[in-house]
Amino acid sequence: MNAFRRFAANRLALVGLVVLAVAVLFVLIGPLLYPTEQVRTALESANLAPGVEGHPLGTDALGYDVLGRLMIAGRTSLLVGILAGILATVIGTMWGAIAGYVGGVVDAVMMRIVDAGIAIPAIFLLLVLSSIVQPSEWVMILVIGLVSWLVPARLVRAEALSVKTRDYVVAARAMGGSHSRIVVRHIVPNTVGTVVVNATFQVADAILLVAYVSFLGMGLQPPATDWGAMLSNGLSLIYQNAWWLILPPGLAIVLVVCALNFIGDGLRDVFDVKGKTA
Amino acid sequence: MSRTPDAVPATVAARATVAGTRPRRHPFLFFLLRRIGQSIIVIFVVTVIVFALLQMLPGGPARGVLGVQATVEQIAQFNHEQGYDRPVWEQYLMFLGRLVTGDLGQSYLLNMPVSDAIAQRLPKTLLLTGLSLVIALLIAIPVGIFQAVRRNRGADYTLSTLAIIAYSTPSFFLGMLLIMLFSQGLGILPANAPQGESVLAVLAEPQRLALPVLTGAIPLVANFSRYMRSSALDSLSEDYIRTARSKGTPFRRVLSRHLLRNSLTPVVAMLGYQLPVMFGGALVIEQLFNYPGMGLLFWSAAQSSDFPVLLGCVLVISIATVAGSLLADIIQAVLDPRTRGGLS
Amino acid sequence: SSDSGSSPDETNDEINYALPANATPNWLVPLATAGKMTTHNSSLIRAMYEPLVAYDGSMGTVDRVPSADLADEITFSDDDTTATITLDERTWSDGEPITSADVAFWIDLVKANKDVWGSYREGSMPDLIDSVETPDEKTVVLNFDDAYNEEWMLASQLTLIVPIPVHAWSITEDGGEPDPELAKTPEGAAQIWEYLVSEGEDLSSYEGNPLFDTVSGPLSLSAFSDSGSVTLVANEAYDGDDAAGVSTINFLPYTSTDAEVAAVRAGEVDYGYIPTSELSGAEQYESLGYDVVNWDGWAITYLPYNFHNPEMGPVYSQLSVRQALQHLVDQDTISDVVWNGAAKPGYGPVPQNPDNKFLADEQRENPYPFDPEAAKSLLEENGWSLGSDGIYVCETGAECGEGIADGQKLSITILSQSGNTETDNMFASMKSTFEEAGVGVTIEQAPLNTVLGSIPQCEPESPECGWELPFFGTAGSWYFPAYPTGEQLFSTGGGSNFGSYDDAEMNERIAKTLEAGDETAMQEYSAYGATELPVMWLPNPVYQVSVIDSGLTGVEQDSLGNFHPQRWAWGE
Amino acid sequence: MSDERTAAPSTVLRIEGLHVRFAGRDEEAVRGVDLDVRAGEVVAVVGESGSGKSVTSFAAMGLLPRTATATGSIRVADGAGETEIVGASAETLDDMRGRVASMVFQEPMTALNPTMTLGAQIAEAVRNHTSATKAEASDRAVELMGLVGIPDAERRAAQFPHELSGGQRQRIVIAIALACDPTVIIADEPTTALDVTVQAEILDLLRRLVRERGTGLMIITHNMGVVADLADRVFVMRRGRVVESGAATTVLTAPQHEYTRTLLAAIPELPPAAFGGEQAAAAAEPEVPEDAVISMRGVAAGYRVNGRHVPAVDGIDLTVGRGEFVGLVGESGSGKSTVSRLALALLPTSAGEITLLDRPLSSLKGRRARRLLAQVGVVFQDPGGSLDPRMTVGESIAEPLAIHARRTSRADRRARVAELLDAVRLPEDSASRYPHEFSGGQRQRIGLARALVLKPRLLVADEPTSALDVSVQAEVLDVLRDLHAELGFGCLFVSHDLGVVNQLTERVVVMRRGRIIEQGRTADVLRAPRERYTQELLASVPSPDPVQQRERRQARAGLLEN
Ligand SMILES: Nc1ncnc2c1ncn2[C@@H]1O[C@H](COP(=O)(O)OP(=O)(O)OP(=O)(O)O)[C@@H](O)[C@H]1O
Ligand SMILES: Nc1ncnc2c1ncn2[C@@H]1O[C@H](COP(=O)(O)OP(=O)(O)OP(=O)(O)O)[C@@H](O)[C@H]1O
Ligand SMILES: [Mg+2]
Ligand SMILES: [Mg+2]
Repeated sequence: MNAFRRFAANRLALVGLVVLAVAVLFVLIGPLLYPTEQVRTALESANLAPGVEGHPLGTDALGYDVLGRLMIAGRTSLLVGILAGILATVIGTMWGAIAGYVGGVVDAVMMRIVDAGIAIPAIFLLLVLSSIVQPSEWVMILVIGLVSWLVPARLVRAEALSVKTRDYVVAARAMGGSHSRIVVRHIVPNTVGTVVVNATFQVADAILLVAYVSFLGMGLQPPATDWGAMLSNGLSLIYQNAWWLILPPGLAIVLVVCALNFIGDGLRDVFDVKGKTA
Repeated sequence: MSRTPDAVPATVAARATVAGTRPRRHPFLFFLLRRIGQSIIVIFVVTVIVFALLQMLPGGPARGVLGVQATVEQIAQFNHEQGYDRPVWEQYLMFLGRLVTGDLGQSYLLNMPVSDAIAQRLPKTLLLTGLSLVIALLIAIPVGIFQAVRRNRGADYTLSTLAIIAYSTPSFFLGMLLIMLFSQGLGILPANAPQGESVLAVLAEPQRLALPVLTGAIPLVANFSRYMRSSALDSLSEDYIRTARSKGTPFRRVLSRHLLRNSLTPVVAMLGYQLPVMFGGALVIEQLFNYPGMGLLFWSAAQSSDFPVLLGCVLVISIATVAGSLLADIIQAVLDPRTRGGLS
Repeated sequence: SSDSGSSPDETNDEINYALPANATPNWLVPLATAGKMTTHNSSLIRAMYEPLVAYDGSMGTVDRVPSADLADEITFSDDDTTATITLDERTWSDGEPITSADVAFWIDLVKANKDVWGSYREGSMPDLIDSVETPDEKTVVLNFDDAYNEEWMLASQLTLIVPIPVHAWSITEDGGEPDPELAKTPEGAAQIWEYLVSEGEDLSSYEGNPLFDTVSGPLSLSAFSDSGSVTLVANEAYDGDDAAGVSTINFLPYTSTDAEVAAVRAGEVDYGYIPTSELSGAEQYESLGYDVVNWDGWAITYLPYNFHNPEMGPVYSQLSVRQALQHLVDQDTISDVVWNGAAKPGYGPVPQNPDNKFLADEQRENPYPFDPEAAKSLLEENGWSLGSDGIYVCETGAECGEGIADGQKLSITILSQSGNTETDNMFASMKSTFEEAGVGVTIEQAPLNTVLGSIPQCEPESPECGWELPFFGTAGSWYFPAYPTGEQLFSTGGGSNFGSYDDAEMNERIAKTLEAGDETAMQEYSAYGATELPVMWLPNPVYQVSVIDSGLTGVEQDSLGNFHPQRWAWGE
Repeated sequence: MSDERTAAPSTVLRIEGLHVRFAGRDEEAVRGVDLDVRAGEVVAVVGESGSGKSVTSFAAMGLLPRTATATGSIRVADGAGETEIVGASAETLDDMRGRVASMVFQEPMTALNPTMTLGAQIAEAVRNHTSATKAEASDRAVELMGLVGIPDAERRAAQFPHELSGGQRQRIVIAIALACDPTVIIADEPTTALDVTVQAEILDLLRRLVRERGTGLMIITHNMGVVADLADRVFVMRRGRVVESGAATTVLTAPQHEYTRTLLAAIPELPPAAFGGEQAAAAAEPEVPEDAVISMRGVAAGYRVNGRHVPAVDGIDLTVGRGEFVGLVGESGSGKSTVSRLALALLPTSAGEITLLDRPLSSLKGRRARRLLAQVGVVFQDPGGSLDPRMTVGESIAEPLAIHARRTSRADRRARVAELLDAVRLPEDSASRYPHEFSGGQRQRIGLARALVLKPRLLVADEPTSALDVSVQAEVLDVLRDLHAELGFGCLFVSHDLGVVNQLTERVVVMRRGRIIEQGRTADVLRAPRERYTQELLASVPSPDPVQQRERRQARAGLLEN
């Protein structure tokens, strides 16, 4: 409870939580309240302006209702973002904890790999990776997870390095505790603050990456879509002032990513963790 | 719990002399060599990763380069000429061999050496990111310090919120908004970046440069100001700030003489790691504003499986990144006299 | 446009043409190696070096344009085994006459280096030329190894010949002494070729390269930058009938379509293009002083079936299945709505725009109009039944056709080229209609070159044979030379017969189109392709949607995809 | 609040009715402190941790954080008049700080700006309040550095803080405080972070400066020895209030307040010292106890620093017999902790042999070595740091069981934990709580419980009480002594506090620079040290008895002269 109070003391974090909850409801419950055809195309009612024929936000080039599409797309963006963020966090945590705890040559090798990975801009990796595999939702999760575990790995390693010199770890070793026990029982739990806080940012970043991947043309197979894909489709209509194809998905991304960042900041207060690497 | 007579980490090395050995003569030189060694290893790993990834690309470039109408014989010939029919490791060694002589191969699409293509584009990307970076720093550093000093007050919250919003906006969306606002709505700034071939020609059209640079700078301002704020907050709580104030130094001077330099150090380190992010951002911005830099080069190479260009771009950017973080480390060391102890 | 700021006199003598995004000129030597034969390269080359025989589609039909070539009269012997060509009275820009030796020089070079010549196809140019005679300076006699269809020979083969200046180009190093005899030996020809190609590869030395000082065409090279910006100026010494309409033409490279559009909007381009999606807002461009014109391509667009796909190959081999699928493609709606009219339905192997004599009525009239019900009954008549998941399935494979597995589902996989909204939307809507009718569709996307790279002709057992229906036709799948035959596409073993289509009747009909004397062969081929469906026919997108300054004349667009900058001029 | 406002004219700092409240806190941190400092006088403020000493001193400098609100009055003498600090403007405060009142902080390692030269930092203080030019200011800085006893001041002025030792840095901080000849200096625990020998030097310096210049000094400390050594008057604080004040000799010898009495009682006593070299006992052969739980023979070890081996200890011969309490003392960095790490097999030896529980350590690897550790317990210095904050106290205490006796049933485990909690005098319900809910002393007792859960034969305790207040320390030592009596383990007790060692151990080992320079029965060594180093060490420890302390100071002076 105390933890929640500390979290709630950060007003923005609370706002973030509410926004995220609303977004989740919007994408999960929304389609039940406002059912629309999002599988079959309807070329006869394509490119309608907002308000026409009962489409509050108009339709797109294939005749899909934009409001309904926003909900469906949001499911993908959120699902992929959250799972990819978690995947990245899990891989990064394990990698970083092991590198930091074991140290020496193992650490050096593992961290050089991380350095190399970081040196290659993620978007470049994504471009190449997504032309190797066909981006389904699961592939996207995997691919985004695989390019974004590096930062958490770094953070957790730094944390592990400092945790491992704490007296309670030394004590555990002096008691004869095995290495695996120390990593699992002491190192990992004590990096949890860093990890949880970073995971929130990681999810936020993953949602952005999903958008970038779609923007760069590596979208999902139709009729599936995500906010980034909607947005980049809208881009081609930027000169025709089709704001209803651009602003809704764009604002949805910004809102959710903001909300996650606010929540992360709030959690940071709770866990008392420092810093954020973007 | 600071009431401890026990060792404070920073002094461990200093005390290492107790038992009779001297510290290294030139710790800075040692540090430098070590970092350079690491950087070389990292670049090597990068070449392996990139090469392996490209091997996994389906199809191979031949059909893409030669077009739909090419014959089977022409494709076989192409693959033979380019060495694609050799074992992978042999291709890698060949590639590495050429790399050390600075030869990045020939672009299939542009019909020119990759190094020339990059030499033509890189300066422009550097210009774009460099301008964004400088502007971002000029804004973010004072803003971050201001926020740290005014922490948890209205202005701080407002700026933090703005920063998070800016950070949360995908740069292509941001760019679109700017275009909608400045180009279409107000009609005061063109949506198309300068197409000039040289950096000078690009600079000659500052009004065209405005939107791309702005799009690049805004997220950086957001990011750096957040960093600067937290780093300045850390420094503000340091004892030496208190010492400085206790000798009667006016607060403004404390900020400029004591806080700035100390809180800049971690920001500089972070800059090194931001490079790949910035290059990634450049890719999107160049795409959006049609700025003919490395990002677009990479993009069109990716679209056309122009392997040598792909490899070349990734390598150059990775090397730039590695060099950047090396430089950041060195600057950091220079800023922080603790790390250059035995240099004199 | 003419209002781009500079004074009228200046503008009236200068035209800015927008090159396709990311496709900058990278070859100007009229001897192309593979991969260098993009249309903008060849258009520029044609403006500098007139071909022996010119065909183009800029007059509303695809036909010979004698004013744009160097040949005067072309006569075929009665048995169609020789052609005698007399040349126009013309001179190179350096004042030397253009002679039969220049023609022979080209043939010698290509013959000796045919393996690396980009346009080489076994059995055609230059294999079919047995010998060349040059009885006098202005006459060339070509002796063929067989009798060939005249039209094909003229429109598809002789058009490849580009006379080049033997008196200047028969050298093997910079500043070398020309030796007109050298090319007569294969070794000498190889040396010259090597030198000329290496010069061609050295883009940075184009500007000022003495090779380009000797041209036969209406334009000559003035500037060429690495980034692909090219300036051609009128050839002052030009003495042909196709002289340049303005003194300077700038070919501007763009790194992306958006960049080009922005330039168009800024009035920096006199002749450019816009994405098809902009067609719905065409008035905007018209108000800027442009005409918005579709540039039809002399092309067809299709999805090849991979008949060797281990699972689906046997399914696609069933004509009934192909017919059913073809019935499901709503070409009219797709053309109008998805492409905003920037694509035209296509029903067979012969290009339909402009209308032409090669087209059979069967193809013109679309044997398989959009009709889901017809598709369903076709499938049901042939052993397919609707499965519980709404997808047709063949419970007993043998009933549906040879080699089909029991329980085979009718689910197709399209590998589409990425990066184009209309293409994406086309397949999204096709997926929707197909699935509604009971055909499963998976759409995969990859960049064009990855698509092309992943569809090798293959045997069923080979691991790379997993592809099914690739799409590489965002700007048309296949562009034809003037005589639109399909030997590359649909004959067994054809170089671009990706899906290994193998049909004896088709082979025969194609062979007929190449043989001498048969005027109706093309129509028969057209009819057969339209009914037999060797591939799935799709709407053929325009080459591009052009925006042309309303003040420009001479801008009829060549459906062969070439542009003819010399004919552009500012109207009164 | 008596109205006797006849303050002596020489009062330089006067605090009256000071209250400080932090935003978001219910209780005031300081609730009504009255305190005054006269010119040339040393006033000591003592009291337990958190009693408000630092807050009071910050308030006096106007350095309270923004979240704090102060009420009451703090006035400092400025020339003829007085300046009110509470509620003063930023300009007034800037003008006052450093010129009229300056401050010396506890942590010399962090009190200096790491990126600025020492000279510049001192010069800044000069230039803040005088019109001195840059050159004049740096001359003055060099002069000040000489004054506080930095040798080779000219060269040092161009150096950075990290190039100096802790004691030297503290001298620089003092130099900064002195730069403008303030009327009052406030020193917040100025010697706590330093070794006893260095501490003695700094105290000498402060005493000399105050006496010579007539500056008022308010010194905050928790060390009664320092008070006895330096102070004229003492203020004892507890929970934000002054509970007793008066002349140092009176308060120390005849404390009035209950709290002051417990404070004094808790201080471990040193034996009446005999410092003279002549009186040293004859060099006795170190007795080797039979039945050793651990013995080291000629052991050397070191650390890898930047990939290079740096020796830390050498030629260690040391034995702990069964049930024996052995103290290990020495200055900071002398290798005490290294020896304890060796005993715990946390560090490989580079020479010599360690026999742990009759088994040579070098012959054991991996799991077998770890199993041996079941019979060794360990307690570390930092009571917060040695407990995993994410484990309940019960889990922490049961951890050795989880490692070595995995088959123990849950109920057994719980019972054993309860047993131990009882033994260390903690309530049984502590098991389900987390370490942060306990005070330092309690945490240290939890650590002790964990160390003893498997009934070890050897306990290694590395400065287990040095982070604690004296009264709390007394409590923990009490528990330790009781448990030792009950369980009979051998104990290697590392400490820098000779008083504690004197109280607790039977034998003592003195280390210096990685070597053992003296060992023997505690009584012998401390009463009649043979080695000069041991003598100095003893003489540097301030005694809370003002009379005794005077003797020590003289003895030390004598030793330094020789
Ligand atoms: N910045 C702050 N914010 C909130 N509370 C504070 C702050 N600084 C000190 N306190 C509280 O004020 C009280 C007095 O603290 P202070 O630092 O003066 O104690 P102290 O006597 O100096 O203790 P120590 O001997 O540990 O230094 C404590 O309860 C502490 O928690
Ligand atoms: N982890 C380490 N890495 C490198 N050197 C170390 C390390 N730990 C200690 N040292 C060095 O070994 C020597 C002995 O250190 P040790 O910690 O044993 O001293 P100590 O007597 O316990 O000091 P203190 O009283 O300050 O705790 C010192 O010179 C110290 O700098
Ligand atoms: Mg304090
Ligand atoms: Mg120690």
